[in-house]
Amino acid sequence: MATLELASITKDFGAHKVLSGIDLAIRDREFVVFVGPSGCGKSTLLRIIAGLEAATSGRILIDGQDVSDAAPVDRGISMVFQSYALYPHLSIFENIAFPLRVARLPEAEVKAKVARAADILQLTDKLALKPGQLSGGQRQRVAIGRSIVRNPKVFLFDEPLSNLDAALRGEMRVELSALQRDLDATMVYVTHDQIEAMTMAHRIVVLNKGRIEQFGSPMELYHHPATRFVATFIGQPNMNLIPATVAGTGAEGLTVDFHDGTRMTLPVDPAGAHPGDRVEVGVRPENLRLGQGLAMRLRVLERLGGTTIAYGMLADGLKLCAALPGDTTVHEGEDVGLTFTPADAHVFDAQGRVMRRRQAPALAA
Amino acid sequence: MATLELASITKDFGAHKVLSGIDLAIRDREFVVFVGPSGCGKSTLLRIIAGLEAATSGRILIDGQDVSDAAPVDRGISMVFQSYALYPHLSIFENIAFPLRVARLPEAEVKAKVARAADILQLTDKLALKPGQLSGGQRQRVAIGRSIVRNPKVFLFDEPLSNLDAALRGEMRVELSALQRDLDATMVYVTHDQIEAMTMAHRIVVLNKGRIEQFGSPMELYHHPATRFVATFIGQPNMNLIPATVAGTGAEGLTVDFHDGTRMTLPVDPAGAHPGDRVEVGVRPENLRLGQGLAMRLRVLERLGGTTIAYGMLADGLKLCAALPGDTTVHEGEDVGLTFTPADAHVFDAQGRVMRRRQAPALAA
Amino acid sequence: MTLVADGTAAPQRTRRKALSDRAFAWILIAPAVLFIVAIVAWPLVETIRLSFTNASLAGEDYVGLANYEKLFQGGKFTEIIVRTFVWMFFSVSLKLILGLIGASLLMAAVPGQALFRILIMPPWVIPIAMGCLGWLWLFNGDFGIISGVAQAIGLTDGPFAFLAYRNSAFWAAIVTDAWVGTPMVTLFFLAAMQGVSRDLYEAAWVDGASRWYRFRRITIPQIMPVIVSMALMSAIWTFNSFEIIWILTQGGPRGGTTTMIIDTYKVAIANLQFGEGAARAVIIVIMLALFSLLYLWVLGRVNRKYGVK
Amino acid sequence: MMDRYTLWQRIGIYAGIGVFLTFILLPFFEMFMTSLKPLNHIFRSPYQFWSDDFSFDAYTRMWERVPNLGRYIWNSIFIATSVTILAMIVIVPAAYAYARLDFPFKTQSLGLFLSVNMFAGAVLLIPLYKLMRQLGLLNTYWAMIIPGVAFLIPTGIWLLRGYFEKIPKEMEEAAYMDGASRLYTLRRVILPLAGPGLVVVATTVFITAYAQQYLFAVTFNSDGKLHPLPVGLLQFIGYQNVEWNMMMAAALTGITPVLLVFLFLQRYLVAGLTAGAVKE
Amino acid sequence: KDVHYIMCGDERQAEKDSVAAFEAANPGIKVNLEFLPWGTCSEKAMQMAAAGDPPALAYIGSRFLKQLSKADQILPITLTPEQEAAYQPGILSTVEDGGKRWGFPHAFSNKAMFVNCDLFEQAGLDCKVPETWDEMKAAAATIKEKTGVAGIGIAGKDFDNTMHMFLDFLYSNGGTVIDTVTGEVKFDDVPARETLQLYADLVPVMAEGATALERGNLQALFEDNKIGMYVTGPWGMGQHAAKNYKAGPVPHGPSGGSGSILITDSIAVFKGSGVEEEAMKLAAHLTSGASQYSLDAEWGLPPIQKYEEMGMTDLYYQKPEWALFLATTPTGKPEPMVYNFASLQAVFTDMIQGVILGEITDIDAAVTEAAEGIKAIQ
Ligand SMILES: Nc1ncnc2c1ncn2[C@@H]1O[C@H](COP(=O)(O)OP(=O)(O)OP(=O)(O)O)[C@@H](O)[C@H]1O
Ligand SMILES: Nc1ncnc2c1ncn2[C@@H]1O[C@H](COP(=O)(O)OP(=O)(O)OP(=O)(O)O)[C@@H](O)[C@H]1O
Ligand SMILES: [Mg+2]
Ligand SMILES: [Mg+2]
Repeated sequence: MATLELASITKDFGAHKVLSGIDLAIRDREFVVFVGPSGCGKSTLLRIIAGLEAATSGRILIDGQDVSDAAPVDRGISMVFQSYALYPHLSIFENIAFPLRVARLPEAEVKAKVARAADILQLTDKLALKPGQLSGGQRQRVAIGRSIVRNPKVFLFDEPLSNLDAALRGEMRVELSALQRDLDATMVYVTHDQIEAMTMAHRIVVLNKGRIEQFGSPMELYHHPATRFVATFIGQPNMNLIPATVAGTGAEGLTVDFHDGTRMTLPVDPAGAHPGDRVEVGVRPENLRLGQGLAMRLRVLERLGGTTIAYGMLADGLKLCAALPGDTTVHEGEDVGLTFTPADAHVFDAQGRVMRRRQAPALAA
Repeated sequence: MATLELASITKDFGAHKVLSGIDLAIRDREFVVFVGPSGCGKSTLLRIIAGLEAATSGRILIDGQDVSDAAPVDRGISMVFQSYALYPHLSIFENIAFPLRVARLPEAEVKAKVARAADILQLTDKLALKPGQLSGGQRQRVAIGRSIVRNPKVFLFDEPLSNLDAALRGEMRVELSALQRDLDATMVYVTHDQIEAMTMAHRIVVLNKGRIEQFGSPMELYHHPATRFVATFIGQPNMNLIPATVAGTGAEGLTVDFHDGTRMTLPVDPAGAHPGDRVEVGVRPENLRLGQGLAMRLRVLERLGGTTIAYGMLADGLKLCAALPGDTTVHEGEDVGLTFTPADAHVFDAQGRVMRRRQAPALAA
Repeated sequence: MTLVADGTAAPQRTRRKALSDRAFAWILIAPAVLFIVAIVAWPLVETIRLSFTNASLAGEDYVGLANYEKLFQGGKFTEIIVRTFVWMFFSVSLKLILGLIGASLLMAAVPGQALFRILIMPPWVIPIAMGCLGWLWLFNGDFGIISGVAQAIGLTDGPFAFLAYRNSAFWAAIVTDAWVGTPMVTLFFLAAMQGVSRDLYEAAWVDGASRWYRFRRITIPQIMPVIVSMALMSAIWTFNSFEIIWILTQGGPRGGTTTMIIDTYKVAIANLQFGEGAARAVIIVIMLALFSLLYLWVLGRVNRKYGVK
Repeated sequence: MMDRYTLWQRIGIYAGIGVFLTFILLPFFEMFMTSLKPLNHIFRSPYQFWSDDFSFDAYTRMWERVPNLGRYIWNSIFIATSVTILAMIVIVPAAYAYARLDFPFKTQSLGLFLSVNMFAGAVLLIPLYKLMRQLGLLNTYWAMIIPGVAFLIPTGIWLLRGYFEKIPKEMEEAAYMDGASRLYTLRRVILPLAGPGLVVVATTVFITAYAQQYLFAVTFNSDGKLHPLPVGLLQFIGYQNVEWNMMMAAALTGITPVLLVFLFLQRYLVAGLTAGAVKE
Repeated sequence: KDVHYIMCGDERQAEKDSVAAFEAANPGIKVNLEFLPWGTCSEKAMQMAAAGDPPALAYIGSRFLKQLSKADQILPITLTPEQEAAYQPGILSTVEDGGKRWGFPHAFSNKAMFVNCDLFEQAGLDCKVPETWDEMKAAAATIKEKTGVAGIGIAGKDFDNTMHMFLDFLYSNGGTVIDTVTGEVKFDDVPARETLQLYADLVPVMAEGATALERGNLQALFEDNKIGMYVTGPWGMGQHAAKNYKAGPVPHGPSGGSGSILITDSIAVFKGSGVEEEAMKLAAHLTSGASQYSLDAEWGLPPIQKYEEMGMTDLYYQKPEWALFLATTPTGKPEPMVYNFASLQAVFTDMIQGVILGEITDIDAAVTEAAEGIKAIQ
């Protein structure tokens, strides 16, 4: 229903710069997720969009209109808090109706709107209860209910699932995705759980130290991380980084030497690399397989059924992790060889910038 | 270093029966994990083993000796609490040394033992700090440090990782597994996170409503769940359960009719089944693949990179979930067909009991 | 709602918001400020002014520091100061010790616990003057129950009037003051003890720590900040405690229970020497202020030491 | 916890509680005993726990001896209640400001507020008297209410602030997002949520106001009809006799209302102190 | 006009009636009669005056008049010759200072020695009020020895009573504190030393814990047979009516004849109330014949005025037991008049408590020091 633009937003808390130069354009009906490590400024950015916090500089536009100075209620946004912020003394009905009461809507209209929201969220039979009598997932839904009755243009969520247990979190993830589609709403969602980001987002904003590291679709981030930071942050288990030295550059890509002497040519854009440069070769655990190659001693095996995650160490002490098929018969303490397809490798220079991969998979959607 | 036996332990809180008839034999050096839904009695059982709570009836034997009436310290156990229970006013050194101070060991011995524990747990340079100055993972290690200095026969852990964030949790999981091997200790570990259970345990106890549902190795539970409860509890995403009717039994197994009319013969032990009986066929999402079969409309896709989880609905409203390869090109809203190999199916009777699978995979280790 | 902390570099709009927030805050605290300024601050200023005059029934003239000079001549006032601090020290210690013991006893999970918790409250709840009447009776040598029981069981061979001798009267006043203050101290300690995580005790118990060891090494350090807080608050109340001594002994015998506040009251109100009384009041305020600063310093250290955020 | 008490520990605990309660309740026992004795038996030694001429006479006769007694008890309650209401009206907004808003000199002014605790009313009596006279409040209930309020404000703010701080900030932010004004939020969200805190603070204020009614009443009021109970009790002191039995009976009767209030609210009070006051 | 009158003690019907009569006779004057408890009433009136808001008139210990007049807070009074003549001899001297009178005497008392005949007889003594200190000491010692009970009760608490009782004995030994004519401090003399010595001698036989005792306690002890004798006012006759007691003049010491302190309380008229004239009128009314008589009668105090000469009959004090107090009135002496009575009292209390507690052993020095203290107050 609305677009959202941020133009060079910065935010200082005293001498502490929390956000610097954030530019972002979110499309209508888009589901955008902010991820990043704790303290990187995700919540602050969301709160600036909401109007709970004033930006030190920069502008916010909703549907092309500058709302930088508008009160939250005038921006046409609503927000769901991590703690849900339900009013324990009010019934579920009154909780959901709260924004309507504030707006002094007639009773009949309030009833109708709450009934509709409750219907969407399957809360109809809980309206008379108090929040304390609901389960975590139901409370979460009440919080969403409160935010949808106002028909906002933009929904904001700050880690709405982090208080739920794993199973419920999975369930709510699916429900939220469905809701977004049903409401046709623009949503901005903050999390530090990259699984949530990957599974729910149309596009993901990776924040680090108050800056945007990358803004793109999940598959873009997975297959084409712009930086070493994004590469290690996205994907579970984390991408392995193997130090190597540039041996040469050529038409097929970059040739590197690993510490154990193996030489490999990787199909990436070697622009700017010189022989002797130190680089890091990133390989996702799921791209490693048993075979002739890096010699690893297995320390711990995690058998997840479908896959087995193998943690181990190279001779030089480097820790590696590989996701092997569930039926692999290896044992802890065993020495195994690991190999990977050169096309799956990512290469990062000393500054952590990626060298463009040439044979990356086609991007979905 | 010790075996642990529980003989018909029961526990009532007033009229509320929390545990009923728990029998369990844990081997020397075994890493046993208790899992189960919230409130099923995991913590209570652990606290009974620790001696923090008295069982209503039943006996506890450690190394064959009855310790049912012994004080915690005399049982040779140590316990790590979910909250870590560190003493905020004491330094890390004194926190770790606490059990030794209680035992009035000479200063030199205390120093040596703490130093060793700190060394194992990489806390040596933190000994002078206060718990408040440490990160979550470090605090966790201090709690473990305090439990190892006493050289207990059995280690007890109550959800020790639940306060950590996902990444740290993964790391500590590996470290704990390694520690168990290094110390050669018997460990009992409570969690409600089934990933922790699957990855760390030698054997898992699945508790439900104060009873043991199944006790076995992770792969045993994964491939041979004894009950419908265990089957859905273990494995992520959860196993799909498809209602069906028994059409007949035979040498090759059980023939069932699905609601959409499909008929299938599943290689399970059909003992006791009669045509017309209602059963549920369980299929893990990772065993579903695209193909001719169940017709599902895709609602939500979660692209995790290596795999794509597809959530959808059958024509009769049954929700299904399938883990498809990461490069599958399907779209939300699309209708797809799903199929599975009969040998991968689990069948549960109306009481939730499993029918033995005939062609289950070989069990690891 | 959160405000921009530094106004200097902030653009116009944040400043406007901050200003209105500020104004709102001031409106909210205005009534409280008004009350305090009128009822406490102004009289205090007036007291300071009076302390430089010889105000009495007969009127007032500016006399400079004469009142203060007179105060410190002869050493009698110094004696009163010392006595006040001794009285404060023992009374506060007694309250804290009784409060700790009481709270520990009331923490014990025994039947009747809830009733006992209620039964310790009356001294706090009733008018101080009435409680003192009760003690006045108790301390009576001939007709009081304490002396009576002591005689009956042969502890003393005649009546003993507690309020008749310097030492016993001093201690009687301390006991009474402790009696008035103990319930509140106990209640706060009880609340603090209930706030200590059970896990800490269980962890210590698993390690074999005895009850006493747990009390010493966990309970005490954990509630230390509350102990220190209560110590200061009790100290100030005790320092200012007037009714108790006034009703029991009026500062006697022979000045044996005259504390600074009693002395001030005697001079200012009973003798109507307002100027000299005001000088004493000013000294009390200065002493308490110094004492409070000392306390805040200690509290800061304790909080750091015991790892409380 | 399974760490049970042994028999001896149990006996020890009860003995300890017994001694402690004896100390706490002894004066009340003595007051009660005195109230039962006939006047000519009050001073009789050796100490007697019971005698045939003990009776509840004093409890009926005291109403005749001091006809205003009922009035005094009512005055006490009225004054304490008024102090409580007035104090809460002042305390609630200020506590909210200190808990939630940022303004210049916030910590300093709170410190100054708290330092009010250092001043005993006795020290400021003369200037206060002048002030009351200038305001024309002498010999009215106000003269006893207003100083009482002033000296209770700081502690009240300090206590209540703790409760307000415990209310998650998101509650307010959520209301703010929905367009609620500050007052609406205060009324519909904050105050209901701080309910237990308000009860604790109000009870504390009430009890303190009830307990400390002597000095201001004696000094600022000379209208016999307006006196609170502690001053009214002095009427049992006659020119020739002090009617101790009736005085004690009246004292015990007079403290019953506040004991009842306390009994009613003590559950909140003990739990409330855990939640609010003891955070530092 | 509103006239605020502060009266001490519990409500007195006599005073109320007199006020009512006054109001009836003076339409337009409304009297706001307030009874304040003993121990706070005089202080209260003085505090109000100090704060600039005096009552119109107040019942006040005559000992405070000098202080109030010096501070220019009260008005001198003038008595008509009949009024003056109505007072018993000696009464008016208690309100005089600097040649003016500062209050209408409104109540008056003197003291006598009460002895407990039961205890005397138990100790094997004849029940008879001792006439000299030696007899008194001997009787007290005998009672203490024979019955184990204190021979005499002495007040020693921080209370006006303590000084008053000491003065009873001082005056019964020919002593003086301040010369009423010259204003000279005469305390540092033999009679005072002897009196203080008497206290020291009595310590072993006086009621235990004397430093915590005041009038009310002594009365209770006497009633409960815990002391053999004590000094008190005419109200003792009522209080001990059920007891087997005898009363007599305060025993006299080696240096003088029996006497007692003569305490009067007065009605003082304050300056600055705006209704001074009406207040004067009311005070005069309250202290005139019938009004004054009814108060004396209700309170049971010695007659402050010569009621017989006014032609009254059937007087309460014509009962035989009153003879003692009527007879000893002329031997009484007033309290010392000083500008700061509280300080004077503090000096006495300190000295007396010092002796009782055994902290003062050098009697001479103590008396000299006290005399210095009194001079300093003057
Ligand atoms: N009111 C404030 N005053 C001062 N610093 C603040 C304030 N709010 C946040 N910060 C700081 O700003 C930084 C960013 O905080 P923010 O809450 O946005 O992080 P986040 O990315 O949401 O982290 P998390 O994942 O832990 O929620 C942090 O370093 C934090 O300490
Ligand atoms: N002290 C107690 N008194 C009464 N009931 C209790 C007590 N402790 C636990 N229970 C009840 O016993 C049941 C089991 O509790 P327990 O703590 O063992 O569950 P759990 O499996 O550890 O759950 P979770 O995963 O939430 O920690 C719960 O229903 C709980 O309410
Ligand atoms: Mg955040
Ligand atoms: Mg648990």
